[in-house]
Amino acid sequence: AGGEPPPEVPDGSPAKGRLLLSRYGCTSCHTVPGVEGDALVGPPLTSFGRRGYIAGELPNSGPNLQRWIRNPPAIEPGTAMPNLGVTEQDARDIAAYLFTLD
Amino acid sequence: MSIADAAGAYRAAEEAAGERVARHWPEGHGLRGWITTVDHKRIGRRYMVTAAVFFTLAGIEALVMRTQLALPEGKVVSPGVYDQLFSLHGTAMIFFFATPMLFGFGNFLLPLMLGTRDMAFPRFNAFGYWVFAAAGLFMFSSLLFGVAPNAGWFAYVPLSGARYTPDLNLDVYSLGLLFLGISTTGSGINFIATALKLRAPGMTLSRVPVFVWALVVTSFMVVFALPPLNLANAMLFLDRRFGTKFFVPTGGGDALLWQHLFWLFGHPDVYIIVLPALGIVSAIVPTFSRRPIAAYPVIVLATVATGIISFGVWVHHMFAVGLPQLAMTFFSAASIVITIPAGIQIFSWLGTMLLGRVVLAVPMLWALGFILVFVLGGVTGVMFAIVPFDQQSTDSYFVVAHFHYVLFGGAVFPIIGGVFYWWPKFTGRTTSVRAGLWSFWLVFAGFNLTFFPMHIAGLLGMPRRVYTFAPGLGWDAWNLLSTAGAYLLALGLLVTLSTLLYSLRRGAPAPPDPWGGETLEWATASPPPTHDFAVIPTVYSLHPLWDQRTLDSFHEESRSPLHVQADGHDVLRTTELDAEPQLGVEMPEDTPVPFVAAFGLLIAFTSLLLGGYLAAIAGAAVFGFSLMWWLWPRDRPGSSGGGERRGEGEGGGSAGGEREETSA
Amino acid sequence: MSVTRGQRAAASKRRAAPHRRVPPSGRTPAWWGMVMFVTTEGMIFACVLASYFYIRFSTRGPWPPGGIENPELTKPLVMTALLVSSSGPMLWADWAVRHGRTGQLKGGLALTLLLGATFLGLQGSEYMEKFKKFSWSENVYGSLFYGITGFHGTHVAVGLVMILFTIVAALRGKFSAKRHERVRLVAFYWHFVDAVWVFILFTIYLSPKL
Amino acid sequence: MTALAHGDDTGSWGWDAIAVTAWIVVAAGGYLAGLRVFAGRRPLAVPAGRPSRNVMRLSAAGAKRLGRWRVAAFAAGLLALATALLPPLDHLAGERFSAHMAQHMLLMVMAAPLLAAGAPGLVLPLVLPPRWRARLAALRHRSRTVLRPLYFPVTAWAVHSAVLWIWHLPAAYDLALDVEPVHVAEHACFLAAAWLLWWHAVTPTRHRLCPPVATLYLFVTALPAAALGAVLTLAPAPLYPSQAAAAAASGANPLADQQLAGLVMWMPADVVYFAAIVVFFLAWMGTAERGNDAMTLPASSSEEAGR
Amino acid sequence: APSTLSPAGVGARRVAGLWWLLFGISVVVAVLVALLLAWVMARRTRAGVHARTGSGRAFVVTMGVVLPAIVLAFVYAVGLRDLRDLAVPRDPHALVIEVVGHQWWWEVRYPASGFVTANEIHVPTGSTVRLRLSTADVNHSFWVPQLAVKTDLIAGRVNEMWLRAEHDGVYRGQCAEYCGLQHGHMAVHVIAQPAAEFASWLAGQARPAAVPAGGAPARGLRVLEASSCAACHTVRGTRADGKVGPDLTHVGGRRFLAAGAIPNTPGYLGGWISDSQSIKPGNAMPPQPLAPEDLRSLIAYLGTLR
Repeated sequence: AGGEPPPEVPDGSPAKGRLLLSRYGCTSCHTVPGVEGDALVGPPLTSFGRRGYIAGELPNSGPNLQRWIRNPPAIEPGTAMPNLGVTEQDARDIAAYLFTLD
Repeated sequence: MSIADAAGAYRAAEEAAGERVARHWPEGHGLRGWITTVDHKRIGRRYMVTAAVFFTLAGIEALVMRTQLALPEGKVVSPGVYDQLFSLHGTAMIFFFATPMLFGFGNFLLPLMLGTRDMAFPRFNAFGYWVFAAAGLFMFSSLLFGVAPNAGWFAYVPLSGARYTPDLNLDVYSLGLLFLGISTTGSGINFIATALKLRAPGMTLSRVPVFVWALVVTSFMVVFALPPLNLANAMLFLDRRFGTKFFVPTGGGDALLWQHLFWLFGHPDVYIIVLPALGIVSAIVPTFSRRPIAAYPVIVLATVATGIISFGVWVHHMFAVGLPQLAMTFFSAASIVITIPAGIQIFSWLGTMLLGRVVLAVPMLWALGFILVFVLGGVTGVMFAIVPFDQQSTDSYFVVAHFHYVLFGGAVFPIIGGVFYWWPKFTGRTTSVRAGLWSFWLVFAGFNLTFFPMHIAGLLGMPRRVYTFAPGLGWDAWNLLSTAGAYLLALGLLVTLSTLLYSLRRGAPAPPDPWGGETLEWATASPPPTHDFAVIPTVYSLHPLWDQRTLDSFHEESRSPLHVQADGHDVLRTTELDAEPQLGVEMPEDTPVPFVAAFGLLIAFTSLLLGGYLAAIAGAAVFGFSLMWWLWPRDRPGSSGGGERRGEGEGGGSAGGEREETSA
Repeated sequence: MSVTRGQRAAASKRRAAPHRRVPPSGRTPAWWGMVMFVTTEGMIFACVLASYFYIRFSTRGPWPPGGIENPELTKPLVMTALLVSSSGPMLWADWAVRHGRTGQLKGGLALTLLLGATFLGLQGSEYMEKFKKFSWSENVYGSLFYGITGFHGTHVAVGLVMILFTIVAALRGKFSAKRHERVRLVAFYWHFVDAVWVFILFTIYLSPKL
Repeated sequence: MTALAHGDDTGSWGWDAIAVTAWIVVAAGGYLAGLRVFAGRRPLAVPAGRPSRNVMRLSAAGAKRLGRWRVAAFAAGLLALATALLPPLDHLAGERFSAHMAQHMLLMVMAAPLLAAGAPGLVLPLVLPPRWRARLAALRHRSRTVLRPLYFPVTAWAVHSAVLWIWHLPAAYDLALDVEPVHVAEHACFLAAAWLLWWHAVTPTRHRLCPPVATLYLFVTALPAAALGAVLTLAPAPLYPSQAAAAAASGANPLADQQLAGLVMWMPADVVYFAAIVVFFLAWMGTAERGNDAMTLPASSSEEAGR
Repeated sequence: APSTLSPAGVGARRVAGLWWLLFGISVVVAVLVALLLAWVMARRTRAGVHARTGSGRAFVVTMGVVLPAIVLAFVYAVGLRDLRDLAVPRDPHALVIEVVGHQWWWEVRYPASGFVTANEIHVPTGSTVRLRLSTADVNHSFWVPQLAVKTDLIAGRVNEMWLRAEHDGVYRGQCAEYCGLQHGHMAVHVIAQPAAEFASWLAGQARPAAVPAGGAPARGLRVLEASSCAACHTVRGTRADGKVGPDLTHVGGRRFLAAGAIPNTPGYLGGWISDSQSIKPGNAMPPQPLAPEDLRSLIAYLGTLR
């Protein structure tokens, strides 16, 4: 995955986001292209940059994605995705990486 | 008439007696000839080709394994498949490649080196091949059904018991090895009988080529070492299938008993593999050093001693299982002692070369590469013999590095060198020197690049038999190097293979003796005719073809019926120790019975595997009845009377020189 | 069993005149084949008996374990007498065929066959008794008992088939004073099976009492 | 026959030790006397007219004829016998399993081969008066059919293995420890079986096995012996109650003592067998290089053939 | 890296020294042979060279028997000394830890303190610890390369070994005997701590699990007791008393989950509970279909178990 941030998240670092995906354990539920793991608990995050909605709830934009990553139950109370305590900067980097997937 | 060289000897003998003898040694053609042949040369070549196929398959398995291990957290194969891959790779390389390949060399070369016309039991020889092929089919086809052995090549209980591996995987393992054991034991017995009874007159035991000594010692080791393995596998099968408790601790059995029985076989087995390979080196080095091997009695003694000591070191594979320290000191000492025969052989070759005039032909390059690589593998073996170091490094990649250095370096290098050396004899063609050089250097580089980093990975704490590893433990780079090396090695082997195949199609025809060798096989055509020797020479020394008396005997003995044996499909029998000629023995003709018997066994083992015990009994019955058909005493034409087979020296004696019946 | 120095000395004397031909003597390849085959079989028996002792000496508590009582001796001793004595007629048959007496050859073989078959029958009846007390999946002692005696019984059965084969061939007049190698090899195998039984008797039946 | 017994607990030289010494002295004397006769079979070139009565010189001549190393071997064998059966080791053997096994090993792989190499069967009968010797020969001739199995190496191997294993079963072993005559019988069995075994390998008569066969023979002998050693070494608990009690009483760890004993059974025997194999083999192979003189090395110009 | 060449324990240090000795000897032998080979290739292949017919026996016996025998006798003696020094010490006061291997995780018991944990072994730095090794199923092997040589866990037997860490630190080890599908994911971590820290750790582990006050963790505790977790896992102080899987009483305080397969973060924990089979295929814990809300509260609860 590339070095420069995608337009949706101009100040995030995709390279760092890729590492963070495995550090927070996202890959234990999601299959993420470019990161090890093939779990299917949550939806696969393939081609995420071209998705319309996040979790069927929010329009897929940079800020929305960061909100979702930082606290999913706040957006969709019944979701199985837990609040993983992702910091603001980390959420930005993760979102940046996810938007490079298309 | 004085004969100048081996080619002259061959020509003189053919002129004198070729036609008379060839009449009785017809060659079978077509499919029928292919199935019924008992010619040791065809069977030997067949062994080698089949073993090479298994080598390729097992090597491709290794490539898949290396690809999986190239990067951390690899996802090329699932853990279940990886386990089957490394288990089948080890099992196949040890049992279905190394031993049969070297037995193929033995089959082809033993009668030629001894100056006779066939193995002692030609039909048994064919049977051994068919059993080997069937067992290989049995074992490898399991991979297609996903039930290949998956508990490693030594299949420790309880993991290999029915409780932890309920599927057929280990039934395939135990039955496949029992099946193969029939072939290996049979070949060993055949080599022993041949080497004891069918040597050319005058070839006393102290004039036997080192390669033959190696093969005979190996055969004795097979006879003594295979029983523990067969027993262990039979017990494992009974435990798994019929609920016996040999290895089940809760039933009073002992999980370590398996390890003792397996390694009581397993350690002698690694020398069963390496001794014939060292024998090949002992055949190549003198030829290209232009002098006899240095310290022949000592190297023969070293071979015998290796065989004997190897039965006393098995516990060095079990230094970490918690045995009494005293026992470990003993096995440590024995493992150290066994390096001395190895050192003797190394320095015997080095001495030969230092005193000789070395010709760096392609086979010699492989021998030189072998010496370096084998010493590197040997010294790590000596490290393991020191108990504390072994306890630290056992079951790590350091062990994997050791045994690939001694197995690939110690067995495959000589095998490839031997193929290049005897290729003219096997096929009647010569190989390209430049391609041979490419092949050697590619394999040499690829080999070291593959297996040297494994030492380091092992020292860095990487255990073996892991299907993947976590990043960041310092193992990534070494594994990547190994994988790159494995591909380079595969490329080198591909070049080797294509060199040989090209030679088979386009190579120049080979003379009888392209290298100026010292042993009798070079005094035959390339490839030898069905009867090998038209005149059986008399041997006066260790290096018959460098000895004027033996060269002359090819011509002189052509008047002696004893040495020509032209009255039938006969070979000459001599005494065990001093090779005094005794009498002619009639050899069996081509027959399909070995094929049928092996097929019956295949049915029996497959049915046992699948639980069809009635069909298994039926298969065993096919085997039994074909054996009876085989062994039924037949009156051969000419054996009822008038079969006097003695030299011109004596008239009628009371102890008549009748022909002998052969039993196998 | 082996070549002694006497023959060697004679041979070295003969070597002085390289072209003198000697009458045939010594062993045949088939003899060596049978010897090596018997060696490897003997090695299997050695390993299985060693496994028995290994298990026995590493078992804590009584042996046989699990409340199985010591094997009683009367029937095994009768079986031993039968099997060991069956080597006698076999020797007789071997001697007879070497002297061209094929009638006695058949008699000796038939007697051996009878004794061996009786042995197997007794072993079967012993199994029937034992099986009421313990099976091979009971514990490791059961596995060893049935495993070892069964393995030997299989060898006896194979030996009987070989003898039967030889009898049929003898009835067809295949053997004579000059052609009898198969008889000698079968006899060799049979003596081996007998000798192994003595070791098994000692291991399975006697050693628990020692 | 208490000659082969262990010493009692008094620690002094008891009657048994004296008896052992006496037997050894008698054997040595008989052997020397036999050597004298052995030398006398062929008239020696003595200085003219001076019949010598020098016993030692005649014995030395006999030794030369028999082979000096054989005489030395017999002497060493008697020494090994003495070491095994006389107090320092004999006392320790009562307490330590390992010492007891050392005693057995001395008997079986030191004393037996050395004594057998001394060929006393050839030498000792010469001491007897000629009439007795003739009677002995006649007896041996008459019993030859009965004794023939003794000349099969297989017999020696089977007897040796059986003796070794039977005496090491717990009941038999403890019985030997408790009852002195049984113990003597045990040692006699060991010595006799091993003697018969080695006789095949080292006898000067025509029955000696040729070296390749002897190699195989010693190898198959080593297997059951090593297996017994392995079983003892690897057993997880003491096997012999009274031996363990004695060891514990003397302050040793019974299990460690048993492991050491197993090793003592295992290793020295294997070393001796292996050394014997090497010696036989080299002596036999020494003749191998005689053929090298008549060799024409391949011409140096065959370099082209090589490349 | 868990390297045998950066030892941090007494046993491993001895063996590392032994390795350098063996390595030196091996280099000498290999270089000697390589030099002889080079000599042959350089000097014995020229045009003017003639083969000589001597037997060469003296050379072979000297180089192949005499010199190696001397070197090997020396090496053997050194090895014996190290072997004797590495024997299990008979120190009655040493801390005894029982390690039970399972497919594919380590059960760790502190008999003196009477608690059970998993996959992480805490030891006091500088003092000798005896490990009593046994297995619940197949053979495994306990190997922490930086601390001590490995010892196998053999079915039906109990083996002993000892280790003494010289410095504080976390030392990774791994099962070194092939034990089935997930043999590659059977790591163990030994954590060497100063004695005081170790004592407080012991005390903390001996306590039962804390009861959460309310909120998501309290609900998580109810989920744990009501669902199948309780059938396999023990959490001391709750109704969960299963014996199939690792003890979870203080799982929140561990560094890794599932024998080193994944880090112990809420994300990984959630993924592990939902579908451990995609993380460690073939392990004995089945996927747990839980309601989303239950899963989240369970993660929260397990996170509080420190």
